[in-house]
Amino acid sequence: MNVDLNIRIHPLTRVEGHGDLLVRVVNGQLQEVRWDVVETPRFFEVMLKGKHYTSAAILTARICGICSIGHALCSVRATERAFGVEVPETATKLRLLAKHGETLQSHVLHLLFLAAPDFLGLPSVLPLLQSSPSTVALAARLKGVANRLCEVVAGRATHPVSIQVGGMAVFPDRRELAALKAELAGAVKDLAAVADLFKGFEMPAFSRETEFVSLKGEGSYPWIGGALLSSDGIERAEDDYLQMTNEFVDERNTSKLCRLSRDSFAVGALARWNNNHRFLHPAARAAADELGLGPGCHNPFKNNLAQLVECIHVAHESIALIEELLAEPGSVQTMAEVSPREGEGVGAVEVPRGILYHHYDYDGEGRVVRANCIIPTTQNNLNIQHDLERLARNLAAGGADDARMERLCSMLIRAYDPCISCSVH
Amino acid sequence: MRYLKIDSPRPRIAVFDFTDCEGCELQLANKEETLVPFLNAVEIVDFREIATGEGEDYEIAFVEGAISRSDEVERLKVIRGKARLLVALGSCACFGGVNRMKNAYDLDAANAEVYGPTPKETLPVRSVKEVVPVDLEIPGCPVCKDEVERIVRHLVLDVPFAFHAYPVCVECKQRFTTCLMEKGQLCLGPIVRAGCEAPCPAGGLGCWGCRGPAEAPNVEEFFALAKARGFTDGEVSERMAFFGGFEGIAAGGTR
Amino acid sequence: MLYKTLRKEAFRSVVEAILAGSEGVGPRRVGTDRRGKPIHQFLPAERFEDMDFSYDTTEFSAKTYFLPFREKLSTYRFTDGDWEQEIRYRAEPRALIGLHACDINALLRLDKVFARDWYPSPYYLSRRRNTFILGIDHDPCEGAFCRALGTDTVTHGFDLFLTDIGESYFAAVGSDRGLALIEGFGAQPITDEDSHRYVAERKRIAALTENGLNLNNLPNLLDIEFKSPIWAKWGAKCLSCGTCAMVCPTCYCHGVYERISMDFREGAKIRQLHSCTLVDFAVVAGGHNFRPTPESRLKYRYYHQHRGFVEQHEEPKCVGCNRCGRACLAGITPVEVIRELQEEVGP
Amino acid sequence: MKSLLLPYEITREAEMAEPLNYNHRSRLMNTEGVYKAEISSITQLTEMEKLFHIRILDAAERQRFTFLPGQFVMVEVPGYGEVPISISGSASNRGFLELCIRRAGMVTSVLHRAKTGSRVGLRGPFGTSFPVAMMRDHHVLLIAGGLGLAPLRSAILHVTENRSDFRNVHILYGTKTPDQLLFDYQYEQWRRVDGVNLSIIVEEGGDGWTGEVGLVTKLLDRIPMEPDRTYAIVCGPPVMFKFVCNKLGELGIPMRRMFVSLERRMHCGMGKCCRCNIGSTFTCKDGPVFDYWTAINLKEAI
Ligand SMILES: Cc1cc2nc3c(=O)[nH]c(=O)nc-3n(C[C@H](O)[C@H](O)[C@H](O)COP(=O)(O)OP(=O)(O)OC[C@H]3O[C@@H](n4cnc5c(N)ncnc54)[C@H](O)[C@@H]3O)c2cc1C
Ligand code: SF4
Ligand code: SF4
Ligand code: SF4
Repeated sequence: MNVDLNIRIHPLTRVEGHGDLLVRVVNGQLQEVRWDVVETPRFFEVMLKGKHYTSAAILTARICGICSIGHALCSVRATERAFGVEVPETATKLRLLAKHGETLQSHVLHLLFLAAPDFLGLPSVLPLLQSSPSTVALAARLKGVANRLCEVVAGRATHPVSIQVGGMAVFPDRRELAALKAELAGAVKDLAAVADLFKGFEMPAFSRETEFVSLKGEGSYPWIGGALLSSDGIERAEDDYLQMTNEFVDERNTSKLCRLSRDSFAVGALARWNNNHRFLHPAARAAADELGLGPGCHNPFKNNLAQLVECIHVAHESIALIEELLAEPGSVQTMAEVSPREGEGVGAVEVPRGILYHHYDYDGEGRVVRANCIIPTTQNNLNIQHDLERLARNLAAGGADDARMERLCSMLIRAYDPCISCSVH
Repeated sequence: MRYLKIDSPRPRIAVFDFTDCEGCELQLANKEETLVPFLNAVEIVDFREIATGEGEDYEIAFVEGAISRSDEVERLKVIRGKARLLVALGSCACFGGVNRMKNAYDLDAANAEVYGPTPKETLPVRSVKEVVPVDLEIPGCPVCKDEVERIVRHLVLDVPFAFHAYPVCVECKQRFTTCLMEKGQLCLGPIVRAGCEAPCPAGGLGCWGCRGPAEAPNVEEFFALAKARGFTDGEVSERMAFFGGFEGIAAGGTR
Repeated sequence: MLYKTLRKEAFRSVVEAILAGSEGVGPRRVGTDRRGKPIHQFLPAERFEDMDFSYDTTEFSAKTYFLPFREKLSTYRFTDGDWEQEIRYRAEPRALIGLHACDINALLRLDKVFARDWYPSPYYLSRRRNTFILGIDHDPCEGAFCRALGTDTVTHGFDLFLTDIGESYFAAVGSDRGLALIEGFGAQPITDEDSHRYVAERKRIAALTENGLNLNNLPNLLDIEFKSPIWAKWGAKCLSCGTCAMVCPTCYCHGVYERISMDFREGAKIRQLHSCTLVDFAVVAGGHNFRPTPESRLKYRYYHQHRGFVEQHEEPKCVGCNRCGRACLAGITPVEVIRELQEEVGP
Repeated sequence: MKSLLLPYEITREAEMAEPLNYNHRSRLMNTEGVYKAEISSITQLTEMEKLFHIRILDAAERQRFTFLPGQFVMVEVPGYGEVPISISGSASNRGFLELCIRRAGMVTSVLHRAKTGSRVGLRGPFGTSFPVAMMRDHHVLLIAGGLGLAPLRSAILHVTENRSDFRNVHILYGTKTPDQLLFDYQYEQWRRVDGVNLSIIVEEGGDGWTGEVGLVTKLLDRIPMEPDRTYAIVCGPPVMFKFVCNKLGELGIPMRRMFVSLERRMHCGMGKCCRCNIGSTFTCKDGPVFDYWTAINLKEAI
């Protein structure tokens, strides 16, 4: 059966930001498939110029409303490395806890609000309000815990306030921390329910050999800083991030594009899983087994499962972190002295959608001379394009109709959980 | 919706975003205690970030983000044409937000720096009301969900809404936050509109003014007292310019 | 009033007994100000060590334990077209430990409004009734002018009030529950010598507190000097941020607002502290503002403290703690304003 | 030490029996309890004003509820707020209260959207009243501008219902334009009461207006005065009663026989919130009705 298809989605829904999908099939032959990022550019790197180091994290948090904590963490890390600041241990723990809050929040949003409707054949989560209120309540509950974790630790869930150069500005209220610990125990149960839900979802059978890039785990599942690792065996220091990204600009996209050993590479939960799964909490690994997520997975749709596995990991690790924090003495230091100096620093942080890099050059006054930010979705964009080409070709050859083509292509893009406004910062 | 024997149809709303981080939209999907009733109180006909489907028949349009490209201007005008009520959501929409700082740089040079030989279209950043008339502005970076909920309840019953006229300091007191100015930090709280519940000072960060000026702020005295505490006029002005809310308000205290 | 002495060492046991029996609130150190001085707040405390009784003053006053910033007055439950109102004003027992005289005097001022005037407030009364107050005497704090207002000493309104007289505390016992408490820890009847020591100690403190300020003429002065240019001068500095009233132990101006739940099934009536210095204090529907300038609002605050309240209750509302002066970022301090007002007319 | 802090239940009975040790027995009442009342009828008076008939639901409470002309009630729309509204109706009416409400802000807008049968809360009555007892055997001048007729109407009804108690009665009413005139359907009725003179004036007449044009003060010129036997009640915006009272003063009426009703922002009605404070006076409990001498002595009153 030879079909003609002409699919144009402008813009794709249930993703963060504006991206267009175009698929053209003539006579069962794929003519063109395009993933175009059309988001309005914002020029953060330019706006950073001349800014005082104290405002860099506040500004860059606004690159993304979903992973603002990740941006803030990455920004202060770059600055601290430029100034040679040693962050107090307690602050490091608090930062990781905030990071976990964000990972949980972002993944839950993606899994249940954005991705799940595809698997349930619904246009959005809204119809679920009527048909399955308990699922919506479950999602809301999980997001609630995650947001509260961010609020208690970082002061606010979106655009955090306590993450500052030198450490964390305040130690959270202990009663609230203790309450969160109990809530997280509930979240672990809720996540089991989510896992049950996802077990029932059919992940499209699709796979394409891909290079996966993430932070390199050393003793623990990596989130903040450290060496960079590709599944093709490339390893680089944090400072050498440019050699892991090789950004370039093309005509169509307002987002830049990246490549490494191959035509493109992928970052995100699946990359982290493939590169570092052995460091996951046992409960998370067990869940992966049950969900059918194995090591060396090259099916991008299973990024959803990797995210779910990470949720379980961070929930468990957060409980442990809170226990450690509650044992700290009342007068514990969370801020180090900061004295600005000329120099540059790089920060790399695993945000929900993959590795994020910030790189600042400072003058002696602590003002930014030059800045560079490389966002996960920027790194994924080309890989999405390549995956789409393969998927569309397969589907066209298999005689898929409009609806099926549109649905699976959209689902594929969504599986990457792209953060488009982020990528066009 | 039926309350006190007053029947109100669920208002049909749509959410659109422009140049921004989508953090404000995200707040609409936050706050689990009330999320379900919130989504039930209105009828969402278009909300790209969380739902597929483009309804045209909305009454209330929430517009998030600043305007910085010609296609955005066009899209915004279409929205204005269809909406009975246009609500600017968040500081980007209300003031231009952090994006407004872009206007201080040469755009061609900026383009060359970021995109090299393939520059992208970009216009000086404008707030929504600089492009089309706006009926209601909800400031905040991000907006405070509690306040949005309150506004939506007023929209449902179609009764006027009033923002707090007073500055953030009031809400600091309410939270027992020790004044950061007392501790030696700079904080714009005394001249910024309350309503956020002062999360920033509580989290150890002086207010950066994301909600824009309180009613009749005493900007002149603020510069003076900041100076007395060792903060230069430049530092204060830089911070006031951060979210664009104080555009046109200088040390003289007038717009 | 009954007086007793209490051994110094027993103080800790008394406090611990209070903490064992109810929620305790006391002065806690929360940070250091930009000049390196400690900042204190009245906050819930679990252990004796949590509190620092050598504190000078607190940033916020203890009024919040009687007039919280936000308080639910009643709730509503809606059913189709109808509703039910529910009112609750039950306060849980609580002890305030370590209040100074000015703060207890401040409570007496609030009593006049909320317990003794027309329409006593059951919400306030419930908190007042259920709060045990242990006061302590202390050396005067910087900038305070309690002596001029006679609020450096306190005669009632507490359960126990302790003055350090060397080996022991001179304890004024204000209630039967206060008596029961210290009797359990070996309180002794006072001797003549104890009284002498007490009087000497009060003299010493009084001398330190004296700052030459005389407020006798103030109520009249405020009326006469209503159009004085000094108001314009201080008004120009005022930020209209309400901080002075928020930290003041006696400011009680408030607003009442209602909230409805997102599902329109429940409502609540909430009282929230406001301040006469905030811009919308006297705005009415349609936008007319009866006090449109910072000048008029600041003046009104002084007028209410030192004249309006006198007309209503025969004494100023202010207790001279200078919290407002200390907290004001613009540096408007009551002593300075009052002195200028007095100089305006000449000595 | 358990007995130290036994929880203490605040009840009216306990407070009366065992008052706080402040040498004082507080008249404790449930300050926030409202009468539940039903909007039994709504009349659109002008574009901005509606007249609401409100009936307290509980029959016993309804019987007990009495007020004096000039007093106000706090009307609560649960979930939205509470506003002070003067009682426009007659004090002799026990069946329902008449409230004339202008759509001004949030709460009044909800009220304007309310339907017959909607249930609201009532507290009160609060405040001072017009000196109807003192006015006996005197000439009476009742002067209103704009919405000022809302509170004044209770005095008008009292005077017309008890006509024999008073000597000459003049009612003067002015608004900006004819379509703002409140209760116009009742003018005929008031005019017909023996010896009651009603004059209406508008600032901008426009087409079709055949009546007087100008300010209310203009009407005063035509009234024969016996100043030492006259009481005047003036309700309206501050600018208006300033002019009117000055004029009345010129005509020889002593300040203590002129009464005005002041308006300030209010949040409690009980002299607690201070929002209605003028100088050292609470509009809600020392007012809203003040004699003019007191009013001009209040700082910032006029
Ligand atoms: C003694 C007295 C009698 C009144 N009688 C009437 C009357 O008979 N008819 C009538 O239409 N109006 C009357 N008003 C005015 C009426 O109270 C206001 O129009 C009303 O409070 C506006 O409330 P809102 O919520 O609609 O406006 P918003 O502007 O939303 O006001 C919010 C809140 O501010 C307070 N407030 C605002 N304006 C006033 C005001 N003018 N007076 C007192 N409080 C205010 C109220 O607590 C109100 O809930 C009277 C006012 C007073 C003081
Ligand atoms: S921290 Fe800022 S907002 Fe808070 S009281 Fe101080 S100046 Fe005001
Ligand atoms: S404290 Fe200031 S910066 Fe923070 S949310 Fe409030 S207005 Fe915005
Ligand atoms: S007015 Fe100032 S000095 Fe007086 S009691 Fe209040 S805070 Fe203290």
